[in-house]
Amino acid sequence: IGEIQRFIRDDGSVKVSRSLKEIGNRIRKKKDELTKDMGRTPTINELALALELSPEEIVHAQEAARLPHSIHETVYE
Amino acid sequence: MSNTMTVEFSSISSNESFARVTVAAFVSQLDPTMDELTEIKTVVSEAVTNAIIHGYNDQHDKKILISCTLNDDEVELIIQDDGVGIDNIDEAIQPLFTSKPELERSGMGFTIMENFMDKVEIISNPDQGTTIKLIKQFKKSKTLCN
Amino acid sequence: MSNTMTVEFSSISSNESFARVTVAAFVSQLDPTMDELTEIKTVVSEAVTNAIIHGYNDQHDKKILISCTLNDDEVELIIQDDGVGIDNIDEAIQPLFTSKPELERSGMGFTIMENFMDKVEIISNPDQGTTIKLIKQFKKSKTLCN
Ligand SMILES: Nc1ncnc2c1ncn2[C@@H]1O[C@H](COP(=O)(O)OP(=O)(O)O)[C@@H](O)[C@H]1O
Ligand SMILES: Nc1ncnc2c1ncn2[C@@H]1O[C@H](COP(=O)(O)OP(=O)(O)O)[C@@H](O)[C@H]1O
Ligand SMILES: [Mg+2]
Ligand SMILES: [Mg+2]
Repeated sequence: IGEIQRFIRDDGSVKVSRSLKEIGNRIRKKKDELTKDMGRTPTINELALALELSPEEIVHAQEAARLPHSIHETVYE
Repeated sequence: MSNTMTVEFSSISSNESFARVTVAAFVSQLDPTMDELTEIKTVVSEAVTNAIIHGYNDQHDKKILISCTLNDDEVELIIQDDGVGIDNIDEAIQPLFTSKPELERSGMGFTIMENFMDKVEIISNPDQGTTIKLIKQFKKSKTLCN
Repeated sequence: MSNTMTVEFSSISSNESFARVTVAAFVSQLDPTMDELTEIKTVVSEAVTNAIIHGYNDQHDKKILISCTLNDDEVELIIQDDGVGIDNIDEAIQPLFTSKPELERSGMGFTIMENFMDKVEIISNPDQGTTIKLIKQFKKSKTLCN
């Protein structure tokens, strides 16, 4: 189990599907927050600025968060 | 000066997601709102799914072409397949019309495109494939927060 | 069966990050690690920047072509421009060599490509453009989770 936890915490060796999904969740929260604050949905640059990510990273992570879980993750969770 | 990209990819359903990211990343250069971006991605999904399941009847070795041009606050999107084509376009665009009810299709693909885009043009003939041209204008001022 | 995409875009520097994410989104279908994905994205940046500033001397109306093929756990990447080409490839790939020291280029582009990829092939001639072919193998999924 220690082995597995180390594998999960070491960011670089984590599978893309998992890591992007975590970023995807942060994006969703921040987007809701900004929408409330501004009274409209943020533009992609406004969101990127608030999250210190590039607009392209946001697009990629948002998509990954939307996809069904891979078998890989189901086993771990 | 306008900025253009063209992407061609295999008619595999996992590429639908790739197509969404590619178009959304390109269009992001115009700084759309997240809602506008979602609309664009939904339209890409609908058109790419149509190309795969209707145009190519789920054959995986075919190609789908998307081309995207940015002009000021407008995006032009062209989605093209070389599949079976559409016999009766007027019928195809009717809300709820689907030629594949057995697949539990909603028949709302073209209706969604017309709702989310400012202009939709369908060029299609039996055995000559299908080309969908779409234009969307982004709202200029996101004034509230300046 | 292999999955392929080809993307062509204007030689504008803002398209560099578009190219990065397009390749990353396509390659993500193999579910590599974050490290492997970062390496691929870095290589795309280096090659696209080279095409823009060296190949096309910052002319914005030219085209860059990227093609990407997924086979099992391997990705093949081809990045192509129709620019000025490279006269002396042996010299160009030397670490720290740059023909544009005035731009504060590091001269490390090709070295980075060789470090991050399993195979790098450069096909280039003066006035015939430059084609970079790159292959990377991803580590087979960690056995623990099969
Ligand atoms: N790319 C295409 N090639 C061939 N036929 C198509 C294509 N796109 C749409 N069609 C036809 O138009 C009909 C309506 O499309 P749509 O509104 O997306 O509904 P659905 O996909 O749910 O059937 C389809 O059922 C199909 O007959
Ligand atoms: N696409 C290209 N077209 C023409 N020349 C190129 C291209 N890519 C690289 N070169 C040449 O190879 C040299 C080394 O490239 P690189 O290692 O990326 O270093 P840098 O870009 O920092 O100069 C460049 O300075 C340039 O002379
Ligand atoms: Mg449909
Ligand atoms: Mg370089």
